Amino acid sequence: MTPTFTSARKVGRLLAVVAASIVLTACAGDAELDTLNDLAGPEAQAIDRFMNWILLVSYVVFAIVLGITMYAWKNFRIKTDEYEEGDWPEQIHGNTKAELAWTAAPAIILAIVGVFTISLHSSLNSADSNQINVLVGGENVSWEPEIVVVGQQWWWEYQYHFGDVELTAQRIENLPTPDITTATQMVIPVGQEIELEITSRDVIHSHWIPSLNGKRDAVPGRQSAPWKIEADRPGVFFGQCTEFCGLSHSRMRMQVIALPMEEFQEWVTAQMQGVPLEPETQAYVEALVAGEVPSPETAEQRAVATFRGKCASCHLMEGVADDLWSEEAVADQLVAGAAPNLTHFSSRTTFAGGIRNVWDVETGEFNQNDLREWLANPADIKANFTDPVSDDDSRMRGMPNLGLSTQEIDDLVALLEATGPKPSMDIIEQTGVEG
Amino acid sequence: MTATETHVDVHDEHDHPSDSQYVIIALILAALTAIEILMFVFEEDLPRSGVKLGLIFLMVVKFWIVGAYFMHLKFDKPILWQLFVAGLLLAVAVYFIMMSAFEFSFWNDGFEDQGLPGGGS
Amino acid sequence: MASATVAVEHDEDHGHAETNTGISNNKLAMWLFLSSDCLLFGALISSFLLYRTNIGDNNTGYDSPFDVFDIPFTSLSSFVLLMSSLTMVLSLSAVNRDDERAGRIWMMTTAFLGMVFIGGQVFEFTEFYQVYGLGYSTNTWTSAFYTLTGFHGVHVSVGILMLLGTVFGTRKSGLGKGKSETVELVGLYWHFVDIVWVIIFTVIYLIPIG
Amino acid sequence: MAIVERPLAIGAGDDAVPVVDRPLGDLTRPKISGTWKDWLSTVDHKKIGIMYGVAAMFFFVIGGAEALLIRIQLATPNGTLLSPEVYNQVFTMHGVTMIFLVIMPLAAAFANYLLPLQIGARDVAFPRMNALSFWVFLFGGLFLNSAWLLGGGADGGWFNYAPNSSVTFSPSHGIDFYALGLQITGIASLVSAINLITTVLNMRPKGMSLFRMPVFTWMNLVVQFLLLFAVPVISVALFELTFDRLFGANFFNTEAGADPLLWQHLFWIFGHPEVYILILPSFGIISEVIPTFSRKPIFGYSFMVFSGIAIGFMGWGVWAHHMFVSGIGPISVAAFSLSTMFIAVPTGVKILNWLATIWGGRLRFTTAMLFAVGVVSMFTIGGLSGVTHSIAPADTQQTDTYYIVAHFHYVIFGGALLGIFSGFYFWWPKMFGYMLNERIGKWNFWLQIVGFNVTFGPMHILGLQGMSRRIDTYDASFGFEFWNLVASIGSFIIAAGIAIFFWNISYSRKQWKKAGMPNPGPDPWDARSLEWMTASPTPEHNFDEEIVVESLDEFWHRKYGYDENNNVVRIATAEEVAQDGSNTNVHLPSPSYFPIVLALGLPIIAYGLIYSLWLCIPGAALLIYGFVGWIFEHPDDPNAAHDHHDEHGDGDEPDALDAPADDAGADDEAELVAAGTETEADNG
Ligand code: HEA
Ligand code: HEA
Ligand code: CUA
Ligand SMILES: [Cu+2]
Repeated sequence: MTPTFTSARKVGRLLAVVAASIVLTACAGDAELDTLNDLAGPEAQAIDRFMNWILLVSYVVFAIVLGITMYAWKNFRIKTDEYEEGDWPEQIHGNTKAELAWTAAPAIILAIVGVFTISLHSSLNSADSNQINVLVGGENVSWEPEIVVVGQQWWWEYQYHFGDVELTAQRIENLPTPDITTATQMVIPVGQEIELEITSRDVIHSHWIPSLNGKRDAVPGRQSAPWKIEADRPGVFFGQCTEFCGLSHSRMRMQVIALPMEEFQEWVTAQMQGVPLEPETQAYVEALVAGEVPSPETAEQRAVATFRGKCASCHLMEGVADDLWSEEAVADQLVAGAAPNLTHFSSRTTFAGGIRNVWDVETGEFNQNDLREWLANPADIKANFTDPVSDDDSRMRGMPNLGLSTQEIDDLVALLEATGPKPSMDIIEQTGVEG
Repeated sequence: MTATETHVDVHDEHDHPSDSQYVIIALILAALTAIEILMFVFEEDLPRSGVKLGLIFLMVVKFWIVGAYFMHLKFDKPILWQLFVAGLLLAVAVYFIMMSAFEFSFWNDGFEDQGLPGGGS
Repeated sequence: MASATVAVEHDEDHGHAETNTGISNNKLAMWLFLSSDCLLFGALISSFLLYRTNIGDNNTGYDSPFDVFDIPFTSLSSFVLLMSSLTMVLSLSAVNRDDERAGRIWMMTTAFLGMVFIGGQVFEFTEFYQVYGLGYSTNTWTSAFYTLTGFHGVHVSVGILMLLGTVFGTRKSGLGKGKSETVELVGLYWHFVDIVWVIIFTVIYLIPIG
Repeated sequence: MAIVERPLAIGAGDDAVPVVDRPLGDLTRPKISGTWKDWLSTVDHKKIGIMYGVAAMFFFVIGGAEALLIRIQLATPNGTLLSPEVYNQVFTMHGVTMIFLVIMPLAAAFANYLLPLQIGARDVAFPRMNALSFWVFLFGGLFLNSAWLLGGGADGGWFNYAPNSSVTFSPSHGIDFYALGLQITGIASLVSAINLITTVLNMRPKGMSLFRMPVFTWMNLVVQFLLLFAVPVISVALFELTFDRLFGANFFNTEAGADPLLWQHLFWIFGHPEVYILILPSFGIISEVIPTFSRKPIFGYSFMVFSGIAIGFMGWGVWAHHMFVSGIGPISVAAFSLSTMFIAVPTGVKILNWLATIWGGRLRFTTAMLFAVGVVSMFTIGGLSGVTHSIAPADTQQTDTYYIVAHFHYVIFGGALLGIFSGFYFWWPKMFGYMLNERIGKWNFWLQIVGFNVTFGPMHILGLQGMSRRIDTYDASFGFEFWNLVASIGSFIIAAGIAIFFWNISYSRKQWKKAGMPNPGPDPWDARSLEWMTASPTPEHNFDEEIVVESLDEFWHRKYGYDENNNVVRIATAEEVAQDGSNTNVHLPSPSYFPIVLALGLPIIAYGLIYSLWLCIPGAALLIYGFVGWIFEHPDDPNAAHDHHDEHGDGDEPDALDAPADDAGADDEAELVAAGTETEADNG
């Protein structure tokens, strides 16, 4: 056996190992953001199928380049340290035919690739006009599924406008009040193509649910061509903000929950309702709104008082502090001008930009610990920027430490748990995050 | 032909316009400017695109006159002309594409009504 | 294999070694710089065009830049700048003739016309600020406008300094034929600044919006 | 400073000549002192090239240390070494440092050192401006990094998208340092581009037509044109950013209705040509190395040249491929997707021509050759992943993931940096007069290439598994931990490889001293181009006499000819052909302090803009002082010029006012004129 043969075999073995490990990991199914496996969106699948062809072409081209190099290494290499006087190969200066050939070959390959690229590109950028019927507040509304996606530091808001609302090319501040506003989790019906109107309230973010479709930037002051997603099966699909957006960019995550149509309808119905407060709390709220100052008696009343005092200038919780909340009020507090709508907080399963569980994945209990930690000091869980922007601009970027007492935190945790409705255990398990 | 064989004298004075020719060129430039301003004044009475194209045309002509005569590009070594035009054309092309990208960024013209960037002009 | 030694001839008039292109290093460098500057002004002009219609933001009360432009005035200063190119070229022509006196006079005239132009720009800026309340940070339009015209103004000012520097710096050594290249280079720069204004004047002041 | 010593020019009789102090006084004409001080005032393109290299390697260690911090942080899920705040600064400064302060200046180092030599010139067209470029670059780089000591570096990512770069979202001064620092280094690049283009176009000796220039020279010429046109674009972007941040302009203020995509367009119009600015010098280097160690001429010389020009040209029409998901609209996306793909064609021509060059050659795998061949295959991987990005629909899945990080490290590390290392090993004897140890060199190579693949190979997988870039941690549930650990291990293998390189430098030098400093001779590799036709290390005046060029690969053709069977036969040895560097009758441009003084003004002004406008006054004063001094200082010291044979033949007493006395406008354009009479360096 010649030495060169062994070294060639070594190289071969090495390559085999590398190839094997690539294949192995490509099959690892536990990667929640994987763009190669378990894709649920027709768009993502189309991209993946195309990518497979492209990768194949790339492997072939690389194999040719490496092959020629290896062959030359094996056959044309001199073994001595120095050249021997007079040992010269034929001096070839070039060959026009060869040049033309290897100019034309890649050009032709790329032209073919280009044709398929454009066709895939236009199919990804064209929307079909499917209509579905949703029951909204007892009324049957025909809805061309369309969701407004708003990024801000460092969480996502999803707005549902049912009925015939013109959303395209509207700036976020010009949109009417949505029927449903939720945060961090987007719920969609299965098998429907959903148009996403993606924009931002502060810096550029990027919305990405890998197993459904590619990403699209959320650019403030701009809303471009809609981007669509579709899930071909029920399930939970993870996402991550992918445009660098400052301090907690890595902790700006989101999930899409795809539900069969009936469950989606149930979800819509539940979201259209207010917070299920106890009757005496409701009375208490009414009194407060009327301008009286009754003192809170129950825990829930105390929680309402705290919420109105400390949270309501940013967060909306319908039926609790609507009178205190206004877009202008939030804009005075926060650079982004929005904080998550908490009306149905506990109907969601993650919070803090999708990095903590609302419900314990194992026990199904309300995850009080994390919520307490968050309320005590949000920055412990997710890096924030709660100093005022500057001397003459006191707005903040993120949720500040409100200096809540233990009692206040307990009360608020209970109130938040009551917001409901609690999602199914199945969803809780599937959406569970580490953290 | 190798580059070193192209030794030609740096200047060839005779090709330059004379002073009186310079004055005439300047008068032409002044006249063109006057036409521009007239076009602006009577903008309302003329077709919009005609005004735009006309102004751009006059601009290019003025540019060319100053470049060719005052900056001697017409009489100098072609390489100077080539170098300058390289930068100029590159700038025009690149920024034209960039501005078009702003125009094309929306499906419909909804933004125009709102006076947003990219919708204008 | 001895390599040949070549005596390098010198062009006495210009004091330069011969170059491959037949163009002196300085002149070539100046042209390279000018072609690079095209990209600079291109970027500034495009930035302005992007915000061209945004003058109405921040409640200034104007819908269109043409509400604030004083076209007759700007036309006049454009004309002044255009004519300064003529005086510049006459100066070069005089220097080439070894007519030092005329060279200096024309050059000073050029500098003077440049200063008139700058004066006009200062007047326009003050007008915008004081009469119309358009400050640098008022809206995107003002930022883009002041930046673009400001950059041009800085170029003109540098040109004026170059002109004055040449006039006064050569008091001892004279401004004769031997300085013809210096004058030519200053002139190239000056004409370039002029043609940039040709573009700015048309694109910003004259071409109608919409 | 009254030391009377010989100026730079190497005179025949070495009597000390009294030097009259210049009327300007404080800064007398610097004299050769034989100490480190010479480096401050040198205008020698070779010394400047070496300084570029040293400075860049210094920044490389900084940028590399930042990379290692990133890798330690990401080695395991939920890393806690760096806080998110610090992490953001670290990766931003890593990217900025590596691109602007490492690869670009390393390329400038080679360009400065080699361009004049390869075309057979005495120096660059404007030696003092060359020194200015270097000092401006160095001070700009130090200024940029000084942010670490003054409240933290920039934290917006290297492309620093608006509006995240505004004061509202990044209130620390980091981004001010970024904007002003890059502005300063941009000035350096622009000045140097003008200088080098003029040099190549104007200063070739007889017979050296453009198509007899080595491919390295050609590639660098293309690069300088790219810089010439790309730098002003980012300058405008940075000006706008600076004005926004410091003076309340609204270019990127979305609350005032600005469009954040303006920044992206301007940045990438610069940014994409920039990536070819990074890679083409390296393509040039390996185009010199591969033929030498294959004993064949470069295959398809003219195709090599034209494909390089084509890459440079096409590079201007593809920038929006960085913005496929920014919402620039489907039409633009389609157009840019197609235009991007076709850059693979001229690049492929290059790859295949290198392969054709080694085909049938006599390959000698020296370290330089190993690195060069490494570039061919590693760059291909990066180029091919680039093509997968250019497919816009696919890029919506890939962009801003580690798949992109893998792409650009493969092209930059596997292409640009490996090529530069190839250049180090190849030209080291020419630059320093001793050879780097080959055995250690091979260790260097193998560690680097293995470490590189172990580090960045897995990033392809990570990216396709969905790992976003610029995240300071990730959860274990994402399945990223295995490959991240592998990548982190790999990065330390790279570090070991590079440490070995540094060790090789000092080890080889010691060996060489111990062995009584045998000179490697003018031509240790049996190479082909003119720089090998003079002594090693290159004498100060480069060539004793002008070389008249008759063909491409002139030096090789002087050594070898063909017999009747078309076999190569030696007709002369390198020593016979090469010049020995003994000509002492060469007049060289004299050193000057003004470039460094002028350059020093810039960072001071920049600090002033950030902290207190008052500080701008001393900064501007220094600038003006340097400027005026520059103008009044004749580029050639008259006292040096006249005590021996004067090659100018024009015996004119240089008058200080000879140079056009434009004023202290302190703008680049004025400097061009100021450099007025600096042309005499070329009459070798
Ligand atoms: C040295 C630097 C360098 C070089 C040379 C390249 C070369 C190329 N790059 Fe790369 N690129 C970067 C540096 C570089 N890039 C950087 C730094 C970024 C990221 C910036 C950031 O976001 O931070 C980036 C990002 C980047 C993107 C954006 C990705 C994204 O953010 O979404 C794209 C998209 O199209 C792209 C494409 C290409 C292409 C098509 C080439 C081509 O030039 C490659 C051509 C070469 C080959 C194809 C191989 C050889 C060819 C053959 C053997 C012929 C046969 C081939 C075929 C038939 C296909 N690059
Ligand atoms: C010229 C370009 C260049 C080079 C050479 C490198 C080199 C390296 N880069 Fe690069 N990198 C970029 C350009 C470059 N990078 C850019 C532009 C970005 C994007 C930034 C952004 O997103 O804004 C980036 C981002 C980037 C990331 C992604 C960060 C993120 O998105 O969160 C990572 C992660 O692993 C990384 C790793 C590395 C490593 C391990 C090396 C190694 O190859 C480094 C090896 C070098 C050394 C290790 C130094 C020398 C070693 C010694 C002298 C030994 C002794 C010294 C010590 C041990 C201190 N880089
Ligand atoms: Cu939001 Cu990244
Ligand atoms: Cu690019």
